Amino acid sequence: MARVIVDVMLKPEILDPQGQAIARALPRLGFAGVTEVRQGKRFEVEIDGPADEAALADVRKMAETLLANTVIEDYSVRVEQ
Amino acid sequence: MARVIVDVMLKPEILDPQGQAIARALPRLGFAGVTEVRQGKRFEVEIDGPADEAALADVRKMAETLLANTVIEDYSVRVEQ
Amino acid sequence: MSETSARRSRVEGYESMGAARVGVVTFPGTLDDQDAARAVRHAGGEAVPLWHADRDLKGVDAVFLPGGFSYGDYLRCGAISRFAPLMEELIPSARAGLPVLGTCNGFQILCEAHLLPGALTRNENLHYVCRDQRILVENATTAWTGDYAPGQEILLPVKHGEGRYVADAATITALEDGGQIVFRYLGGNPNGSVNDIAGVSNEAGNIVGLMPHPEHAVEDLTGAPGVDGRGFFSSILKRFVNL
Amino acid sequence: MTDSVKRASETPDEPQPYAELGMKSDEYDRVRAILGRRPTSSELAIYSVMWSEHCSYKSSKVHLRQFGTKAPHSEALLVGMGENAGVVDIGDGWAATFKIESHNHPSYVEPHQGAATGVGGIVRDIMSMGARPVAVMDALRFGALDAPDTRRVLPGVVEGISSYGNCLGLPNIGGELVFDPCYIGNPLVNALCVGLLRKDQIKLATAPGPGNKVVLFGARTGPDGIGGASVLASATFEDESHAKRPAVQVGDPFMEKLLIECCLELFEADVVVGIQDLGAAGVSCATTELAAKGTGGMRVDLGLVPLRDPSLLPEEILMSESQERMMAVVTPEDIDAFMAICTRWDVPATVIGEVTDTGRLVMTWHDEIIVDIPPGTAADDGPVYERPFHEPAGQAALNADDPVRLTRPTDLRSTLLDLLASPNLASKEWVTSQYDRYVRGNTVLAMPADAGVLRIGEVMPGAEETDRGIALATDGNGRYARLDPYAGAQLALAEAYRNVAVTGARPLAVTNCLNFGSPEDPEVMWQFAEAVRGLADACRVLGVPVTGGNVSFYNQTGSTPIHPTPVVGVLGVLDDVGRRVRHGFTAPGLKIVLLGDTGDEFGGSEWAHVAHGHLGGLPPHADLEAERSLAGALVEAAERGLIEGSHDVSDGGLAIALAEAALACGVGGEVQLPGTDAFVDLFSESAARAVVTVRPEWFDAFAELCARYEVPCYGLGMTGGASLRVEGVLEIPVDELRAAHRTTLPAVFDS
Ligand SMILES: Nc1ncnc2c1ncn2[C@@H]1O[C@H](COP(=O)(O)OP(=O)(O)O)[C@@H](O)[C@H]1O
Ligand SMILES: [Mg+2]
Repeated sequence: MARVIVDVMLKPEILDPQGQAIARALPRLGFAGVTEVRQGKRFEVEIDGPADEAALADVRKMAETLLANTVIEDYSVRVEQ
Repeated sequence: MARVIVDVMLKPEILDPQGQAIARALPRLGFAGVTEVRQGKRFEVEIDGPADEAALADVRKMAETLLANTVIEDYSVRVEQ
Repeated sequence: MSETSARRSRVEGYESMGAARVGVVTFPGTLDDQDAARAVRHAGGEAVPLWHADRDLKGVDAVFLPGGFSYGDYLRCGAISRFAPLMEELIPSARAGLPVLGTCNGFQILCEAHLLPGALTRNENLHYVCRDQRILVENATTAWTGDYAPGQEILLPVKHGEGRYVADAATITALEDGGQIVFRYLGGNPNGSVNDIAGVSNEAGNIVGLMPHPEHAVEDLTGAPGVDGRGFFSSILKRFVNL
Repeated sequence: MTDSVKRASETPDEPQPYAELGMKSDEYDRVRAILGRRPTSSELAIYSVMWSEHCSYKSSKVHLRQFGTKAPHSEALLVGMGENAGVVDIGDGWAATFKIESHNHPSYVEPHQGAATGVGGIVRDIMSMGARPVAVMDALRFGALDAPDTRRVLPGVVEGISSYGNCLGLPNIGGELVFDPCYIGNPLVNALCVGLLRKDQIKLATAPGPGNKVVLFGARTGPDGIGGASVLASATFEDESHAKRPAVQVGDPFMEKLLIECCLELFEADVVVGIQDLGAAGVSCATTELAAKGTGGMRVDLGLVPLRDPSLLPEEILMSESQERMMAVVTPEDIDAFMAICTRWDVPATVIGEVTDTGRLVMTWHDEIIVDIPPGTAADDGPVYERPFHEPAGQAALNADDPVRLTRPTDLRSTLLDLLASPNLASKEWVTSQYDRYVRGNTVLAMPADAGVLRIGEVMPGAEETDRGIALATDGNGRYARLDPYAGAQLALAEAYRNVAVTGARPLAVTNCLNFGSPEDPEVMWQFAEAVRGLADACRVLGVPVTGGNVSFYNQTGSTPIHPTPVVGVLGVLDDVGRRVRHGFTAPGLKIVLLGDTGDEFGGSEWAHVAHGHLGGLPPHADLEAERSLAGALVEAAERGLIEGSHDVSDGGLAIALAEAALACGVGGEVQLPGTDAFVDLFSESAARAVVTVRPEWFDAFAELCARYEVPCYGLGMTGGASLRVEGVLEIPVDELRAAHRTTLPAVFDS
């Protein structure tokens, strides 16, 4: 049993209206000093066995084909400490 | 300039229909051995100054009031390494 | 004769097209399949239901991927559907020239399946939008737009939360130069799409995707005002009659 | 240790947390008397939730009976009150089922999920009748438009309704959006669903036939909405881990969509004997109600319930409000076919028990009996209260404060524009554009028409051909009801009835959602009693029976209740949907006709509210005979094709009706007012009125028809031009009307 985290973020060149809406709202709510916000997705993938290289390769493939759309998104995979 | 990461996940007791739909699809796509998937949000918050205690306290408050809906979500705040 | 009885008699002039068979795909969560099938029948074609889990295109002449929320639109619109067994059949056939139309969720699926370039992302104002939208038909040479005049303006409903078309700059340039921007929004962009793009085609012009819904603009009684969506169905049916 | 029946018998004096579960001590004593022992904690869970106000209607029952006793005779009524939803015959072998339900409190706690699961719940009610859900509507009330609370709650509620309803593929064909400070902290989220079925396919919530299987299908059961159950768990088990259970339910519209398609295939295959949705009170409610209405007994192994969280205890399973679940009763011969259909739609299904003829509902948990009760005692024999009521202390003074004392305007042009831009009359497009009104391709009329209209001929492939259509409208005016709950409820019905009739549809049946403060407050109880009496009396006069509905009490902040808000839905039928009447001014060159008389009636009016913040006097007279005649005339005129466009006259009076009619297609008009006082003519809210447009050549025939129905009929002028002109009073370009109308909501919610 292990937990693998997949983070998916829009590529920097792709407009992120959700992040922008948050960034715009912040000053009104009294938060100063934030220059940018980007919103992405975080997946917690629980796997049966140990998070060995084979399992991670599997999750990476999952991220590449399903969890992220690589036309517009980047992803990263890591084992939760 | 520093980047603070806010991870927001549905509380464990709250239904996560998106995560479930992904988990159900995986075997069909040829991925075995995944017992659960949960989907949450990841925010990258760029701040002006250093990520000191004051700044982190600010981001924590932001998470509490805006980024997470604490009725159904938990959040965690950390500085990106 | 009331409009209701009128709807039963097929659109004049297309009686002879009964032979053309258009497959209409149903995924779990597809919503507009019945509407799409009705529009096909209304134009005089035969609508053939295709089920996502069957690896069988039933020998259809063309395929319509209708709108909806397949798999709840969870994860990303179209992300899970594109792996359906039916898609494993459809993808090579489409690449080989089978005419395929995707509207709304169908467009999203075609992009996810890389049958069309680019991707559809969350509307810029973050709200779902349902409204009657003026559309410019820029390319009237695709399999699905032959019955329109290039430059024709039509009215179709849009209804989506993730219809903002994006692609990298090189792709957009290639699409613009290659005449692959088939439809553009007029009178206000409903979702923030780059260059007001409402729909695109592949290079060969047999695969077309768009966010607006022609199947909801084929009858006077129901749906959007007018019947501007009929051209999609007459275009594809004529193609097969003329073969 | 499991609190089994055996253990309960051995420990009769063990204290139980019935009060924390909202049970009164005499109610608890009654449970002990029924069982002849103390209840187990699971039984206590069942009784506490089944005897709650929400499930048992203990405060409202004695009043609601009037909907039955006073009901007009109706040939159309196939299933009346008491089932999941009423069913009416709409002709050609078709039937319609519809119901409105509240999700007020959850929508305040978590607006998005609260409203979304409200839609999900009412859709399952409609499915459980054997119908295909075909449309939804939503009646919403919030605090003042600019209140911070409204800015928090409204966008979430709208997004919840939008995301859930759109994902199910149910067109949203109408509803209401009203702002009033009385709803701060108590928004009202009432959702309506309508379904269609063939007359011979009605399904009921019943479990007959010993040996038949009880199947739970749909989503797995999780700890949703069981804040209360944790009291039980921790009281009995002193287990800390169960102390924190969410009161919020999260919806999965995709699962619900699969459930809809799955159920329709199950009905088509005819493999369902009885069916019930799981709403409030989940498994407790479904098992007790099915068993009570069937052969009388059921055996259930709770350990077989598929769980999302394996740590759930039986008490929690019984009280869980997890969404997207249904329960069916299936014969042993059909069970394989049933399961195969569920598999095809990816809907998990599990046999959890069996129908018996023992007259007992028996549940086991790991081989121990934890429930053994006569199911009817939980489902039907709950407490009934005759709560005391009396007229509110300030009522007479409120009614005496007549709006005649208010200063009336001289500049009627700016009065019109101010009203048109005021929150309650401004365009609701910011909200309605987030709803899919076209999906399924059968929407004939939707926003901003007075009623939603659907064609029914194409609903189920292969079903009988029909040209018919249905029309639906909901209405309610809390200010009218505050001034006079009896008349207010009648006016709500009258307006919904009129809204259906202006589309050309014949009104057939009524559903209602009664939103009130605390029934323990005798003044609120008086409002409730009066409203129910008024509604029942009005239904009798108008000849439309109440087929179902819902009561929502405790809508109050501290001791201040909301305005009494009965929301009434009316369903009508069009014999030929192609004959429906369009909304507003559809073309130039048509005669503009006002139907009905106008009096000096400003009590509770939009004008008094917007211009003076005033609420006092009496609401407009509810002249039900006049409503009936008006509807009769409208329906016949539509059938004969005599009218081109229509719009009812209500909030804001004739001025607003004309302005909205002009905005519909951007066609202006020129009118001359019939009366002597332009202000009264334009802004009075007298009921039983409508504006229609008629081709000049058909006007005489139309006037003759109106005379026959004794409906007053005034030719006001002609449609056409780019402005609305009231001779000698005002002229406003349609573009200026549009600008005033459209900007109010975006100004608040897009900033
Ligand atoms: N205001 C009302 N008018 C008429 N019938 C009502 C009203 N409120 C509730 N009912 C009826 O009482 C029964 C129980 O209501 P409810 O608990 O809302 O149903 P369900 O269990 O399906 O959610 C239903 O048949 C409903 O139609
Ligand atoms: Mg029910």
